[in-house]
Amino acid sequence: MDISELLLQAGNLMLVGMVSVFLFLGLLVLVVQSVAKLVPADELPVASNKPTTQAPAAQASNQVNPKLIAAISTAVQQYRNNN
Amino acid sequence: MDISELLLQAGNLMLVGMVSVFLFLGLLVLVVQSVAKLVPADELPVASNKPTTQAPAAQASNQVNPKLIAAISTAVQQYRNNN
Amino acid sequence: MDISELLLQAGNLMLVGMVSVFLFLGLLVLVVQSVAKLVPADELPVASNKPTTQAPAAQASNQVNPKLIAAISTAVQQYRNNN
Amino acid sequence: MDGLITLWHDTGIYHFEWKQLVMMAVGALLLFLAIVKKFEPLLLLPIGFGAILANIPNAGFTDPGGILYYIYEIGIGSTVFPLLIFMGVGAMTDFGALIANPKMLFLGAAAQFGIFATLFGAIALNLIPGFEFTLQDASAIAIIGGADGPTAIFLASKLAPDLLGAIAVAAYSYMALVPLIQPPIMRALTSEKERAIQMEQLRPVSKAEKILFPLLVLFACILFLPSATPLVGMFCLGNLMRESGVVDRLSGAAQNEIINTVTIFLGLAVGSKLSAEAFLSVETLGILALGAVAFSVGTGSGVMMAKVMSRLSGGKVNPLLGAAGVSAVPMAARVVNKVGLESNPQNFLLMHAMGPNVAGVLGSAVAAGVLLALVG
Amino acid sequence: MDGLITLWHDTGIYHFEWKQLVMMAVGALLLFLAIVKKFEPLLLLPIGFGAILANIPNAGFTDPGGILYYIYEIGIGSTVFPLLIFMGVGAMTDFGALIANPKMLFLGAAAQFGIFATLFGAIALNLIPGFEFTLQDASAIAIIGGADGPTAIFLASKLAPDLLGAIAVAAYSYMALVPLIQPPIMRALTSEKERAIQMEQLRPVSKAEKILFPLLVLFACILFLPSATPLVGMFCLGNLMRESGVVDRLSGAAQNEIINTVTIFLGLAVGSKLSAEAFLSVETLGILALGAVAFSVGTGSGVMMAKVMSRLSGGKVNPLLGAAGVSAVPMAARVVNKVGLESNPQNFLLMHAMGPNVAGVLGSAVAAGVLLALVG
Amino acid sequence: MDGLITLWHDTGIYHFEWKQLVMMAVGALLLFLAIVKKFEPLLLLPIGFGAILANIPNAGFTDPGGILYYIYEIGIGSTVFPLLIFMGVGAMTDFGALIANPKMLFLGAAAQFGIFATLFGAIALNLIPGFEFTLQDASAIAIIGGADGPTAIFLASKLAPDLLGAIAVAAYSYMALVPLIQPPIMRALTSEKERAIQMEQLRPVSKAEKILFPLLVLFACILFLPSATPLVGMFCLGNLMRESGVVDRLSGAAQNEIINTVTIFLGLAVGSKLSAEAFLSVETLGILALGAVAFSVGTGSGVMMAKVMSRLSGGKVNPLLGAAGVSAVPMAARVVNKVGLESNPQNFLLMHAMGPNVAGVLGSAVAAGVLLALVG
Ligand code: NA
Ligand code: NA
Ligand code: NA
Repeated sequence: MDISELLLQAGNLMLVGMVSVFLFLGLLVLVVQSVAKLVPADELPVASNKPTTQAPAAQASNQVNPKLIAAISTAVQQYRNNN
Repeated sequence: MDISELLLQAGNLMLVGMVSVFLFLGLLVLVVQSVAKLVPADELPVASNKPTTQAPAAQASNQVNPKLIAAISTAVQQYRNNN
Repeated sequence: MDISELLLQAGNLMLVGMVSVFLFLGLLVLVVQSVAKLVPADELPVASNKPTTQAPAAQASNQVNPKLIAAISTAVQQYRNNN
Repeated sequence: MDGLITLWHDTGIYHFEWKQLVMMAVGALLLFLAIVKKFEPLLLLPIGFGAILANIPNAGFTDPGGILYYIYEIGIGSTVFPLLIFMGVGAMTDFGALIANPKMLFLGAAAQFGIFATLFGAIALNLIPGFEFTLQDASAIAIIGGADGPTAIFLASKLAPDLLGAIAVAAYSYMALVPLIQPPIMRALTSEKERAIQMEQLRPVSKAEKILFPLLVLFACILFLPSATPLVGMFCLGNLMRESGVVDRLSGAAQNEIINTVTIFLGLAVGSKLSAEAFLSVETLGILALGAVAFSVGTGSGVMMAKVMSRLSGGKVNPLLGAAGVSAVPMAARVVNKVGLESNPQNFLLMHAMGPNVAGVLGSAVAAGVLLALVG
Repeated sequence: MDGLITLWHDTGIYHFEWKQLVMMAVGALLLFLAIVKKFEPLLLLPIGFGAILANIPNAGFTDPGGILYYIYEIGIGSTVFPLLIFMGVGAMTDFGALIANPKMLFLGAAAQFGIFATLFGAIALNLIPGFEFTLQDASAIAIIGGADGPTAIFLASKLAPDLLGAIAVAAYSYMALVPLIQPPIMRALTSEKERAIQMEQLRPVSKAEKILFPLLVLFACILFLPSATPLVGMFCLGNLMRESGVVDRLSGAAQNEIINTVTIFLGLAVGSKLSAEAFLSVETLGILALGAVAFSVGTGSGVMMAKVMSRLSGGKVNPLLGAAGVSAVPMAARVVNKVGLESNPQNFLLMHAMGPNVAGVLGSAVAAGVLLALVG
Repeated sequence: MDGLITLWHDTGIYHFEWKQLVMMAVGALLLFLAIVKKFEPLLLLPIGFGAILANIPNAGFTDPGGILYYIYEIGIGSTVFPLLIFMGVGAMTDFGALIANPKMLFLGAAAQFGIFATLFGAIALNLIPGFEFTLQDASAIAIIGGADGPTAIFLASKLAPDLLGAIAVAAYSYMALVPLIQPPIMRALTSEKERAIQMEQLRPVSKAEKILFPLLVLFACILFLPSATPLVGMFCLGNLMRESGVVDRLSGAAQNEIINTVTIFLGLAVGSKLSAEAFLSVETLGILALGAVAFSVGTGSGVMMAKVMSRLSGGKVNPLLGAAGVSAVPMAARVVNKVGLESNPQNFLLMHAMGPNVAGVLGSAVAAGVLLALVG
């Protein structure tokens, strides 16, 4: 296959690929928006702006007595040794 | 193989199967009873009426300061993140 | 292969093996000594006389309130049940 | 834009056949039962998801080279996965209540009548045109009455791999339905007075007894029923690791990382057997019907045996305990406790029901061994 | 002392060829980047170590019977390892930010232009003598622009196994370099005022929406792009286990023991493909160059799309968010947050950038599916 | 009731041969040693259990299709399991004490004389009728003197798979017996005054030294002894993951889930090689006798080397440290500490003994590499 033929195919792939990706993710936009309308909200909604569950842990750790943490690490260590 | 032959075999299996299961588990009854007689009891016996080890944990949790639990979950979380 | 031939080979293996092991580990002695000279020490050096990380945990456990340990085991248990 | 046409010819929409859609709906139904109804979610969620993946046209999950193909062949074709699950269940099981009151083993034996009656029923179904169950098929179906998932998957993979998907789904679904299936049968077969019987407190069990128990079970199995030793052996290994107290690292691994990991893959592999050809047949309806029979008969025969033992002991055994003999650990024991409390608010049967409950696990492993030896 | 001579003839020193030494140096460089520079150490440490082991003369790590041979064939030859990683990533991903603001999916789509532009570029490189990339090779190289390791390894193992080592190394290296590659492009394409745009707070997302999301993504994929279902399906399985809340044991296993164990072996297996014959070629230089292009073009196209969306929305979208569309989770989102804070110290974009960030993961899985369907 | 007769013909009782009973008794003995005597329970419990399962007549555990067959072929036939254990041991090993006092490596070297003397002894046993050890057999037996389980299993699986069961059992049993075997030899070869020698405190070791150590060991091994790189490489990978501090997830997986899971399967697989044909032979008696010789000679040669170093250093080295050179980590180091305390209650040798102890692990891996290169 000569190079111009390949380039043509690559260009075609680029076009088809980007169209497919946009169509697919665009479809998902519609789907998610529809679901948001159809599904009732939680009574105690899950806050959407927590990316990870680690955040509260990290926060809490600032308030905790270091001696307590030491005691806990000991316990965790013991726990781990038993497992 | 015609159906009446199969039914006969199934009936036979039922009989043999139930006899075997009763003989085998009945044998285990005798074995366990003998062991109970032969083996000395523990000095501090393991209480047999604890189905799971979670029970005492669940009990204990009622006595525990919630702030402490929060601190501990933090520690466990940190511990887990490091593992 | 007759036995005296085998014994000769075994003797040869013994010699070659011990020479190799000593040369190899001896080389490592030189390498480690050189590294010690070339690499700067840590500002807060890691104490080399701790064989395992369990030691400090074991020590610390003597200073810890048993009630606290109970509370922690509870928390760890809960944590584990959730995982 | 030939590419878009190629993509279109590749889409699911272009290739779907209605049977695959139905199977995906079955998968979605299993997800619904798992997530919303909380029916045995640890198994039904991966099974349902696996069923959906396996029925995607043109995706090749179950063709050689596909991930579900590998998982099935390596894990279930070899019977390794159900045996590892059994090892983990052994490591999680406390036989204390059974050792304290070993006669409860008879309840675990009686409840296996559900298995053998269903075997007979499956063969009898052949009288209806459209059903052609062999003895192997009937045995694999009957084991649903053992109310024990890994045992059912192990036996089905050996005797009737084509029915494995339907059998596993039926087994786990009915285990989840135990709180609905059992109470009416229990109430019908017992009197109010019987249900109110309180049991004596269980004696303490020594560590040595707990360590010896798995070894003696294995030994009896070696002597009298070698065909059950794969199941019973792995179960006893797990239990010995637990009770010996010297290999907590290994016991922990069996109860956690190994069983969790294997559960995901086992579920996906079972789901991969929910193909339209195998599942959308009249036989599946038969399997579902027979599974319900199996649970009901097992419950009933367990309760009847417990009534006999209650008479013989002069009223010291609560007949409800017989229902726990089907296993379905710990669901059946909880059901016994709940029904018992209805008749007598002081009647805490949970600990007593753990005895027949774990006896039922041994009972169905023994029944599986008998079936393997005679029709395998 | 013939033995010592035999040993000498067996030593690495006696057998070394310079190419193997160079490849070991490459392995050592990867270890340096992983340990000292902290470039994606979870992958680059085992990859670097695997590269060293694979190039030891006379040790046979990658010959049949060697441990790296088994790990590669079982884990990557079967595509099982990247799919398990994807399941774990799914179990660790929170789609909340994306569900709250689904238009961010367009940013995840736009950033995939990096992939397709690079595909064209790879074919164009054939104009230079020495390069002979097929469409398969070019597609596997282009997926580096997806900024997603397991997707790149999955596609490369299917389309161009010989290039897998170089492609995986390039993908992880550039992912680690995101904080260096992206900011200049982001600053060049946006004005100070645009970068200072603050976003509205995201709405709360219900549990039901989070559970339905992976199922709907899978369903769309089944209907329109079955070739992407291995990747998307395993990802959605992981996410469903996470969000369903009923199988925390399994979700924990996917996020911890399974992904950690597989990561070690995946890294070693990728490293085992860094053999001198495959890596020391002009093609590797081309791959590294194209990878840099891919990341840059992807960042740029994401930002341009975000500028369009910013205009259309009347300035409610900060164009920096587009850069997060390349995925490289969570690095790219952090970069967006950092660059945003430079222009406006009150401007916390991290949560908003998680939307396009996870959209980018879906986007590159979709792109991989398209490439598999059209050139696979 | 033909069925009952079929079942009877299927029972263990009907099929037992006395040799299988003897092997089950051996398995039970190993369980006893593991559980009651706490001899290396992590290995001896699964080995003993595996030995029992493997010798059940008619159960087929070790036939193709049986679970022990798969576990052995996949895990030990491929040498993958011992190498993964070695990776985990590497991740659990702290080389700090050895880096602080590298001359201790000579003790780890000297103790390997136990291996090579035993090799000679095994060949000499051929003078007795009934023994016909090849050089391969003798090498695999001799490695018992390395006092390192995974090294012994690795070498035996390569050189003498038929002897693997006996060799592994001997290796782990004697490691558990170290507190009985070593002290008399240590006391016989040292004077009270020597045993009372106190050592200087060890210098602090920097993080960089600890990270470089596994890399330099691997590098030396690549240059001079490629045949040892599978063992040494996986060990150094584990240690590098530990010390680098950037991949704690992976290091944790290697030290926990991977090593625990593999230990269960490795033990079962070793046990599956305890078949009557292979184990009930005069050769097994020879292996057990040679193993005791190996440990004793290794201990003695380590102590003698330490006496030489003590003289050369002007009495700064306690000769007891030489006994730790056989490895058997950390048992041998504890024995040194205990014997040292008997002569001088202020003499804490534990930390100092960790140096030769971990040096012994390297030493026996090196010896294994030499044997593989020369007789493999
Ligand atoms: Na049962
Ligand atoms: Na992407
Ligand atoms: Na050693």
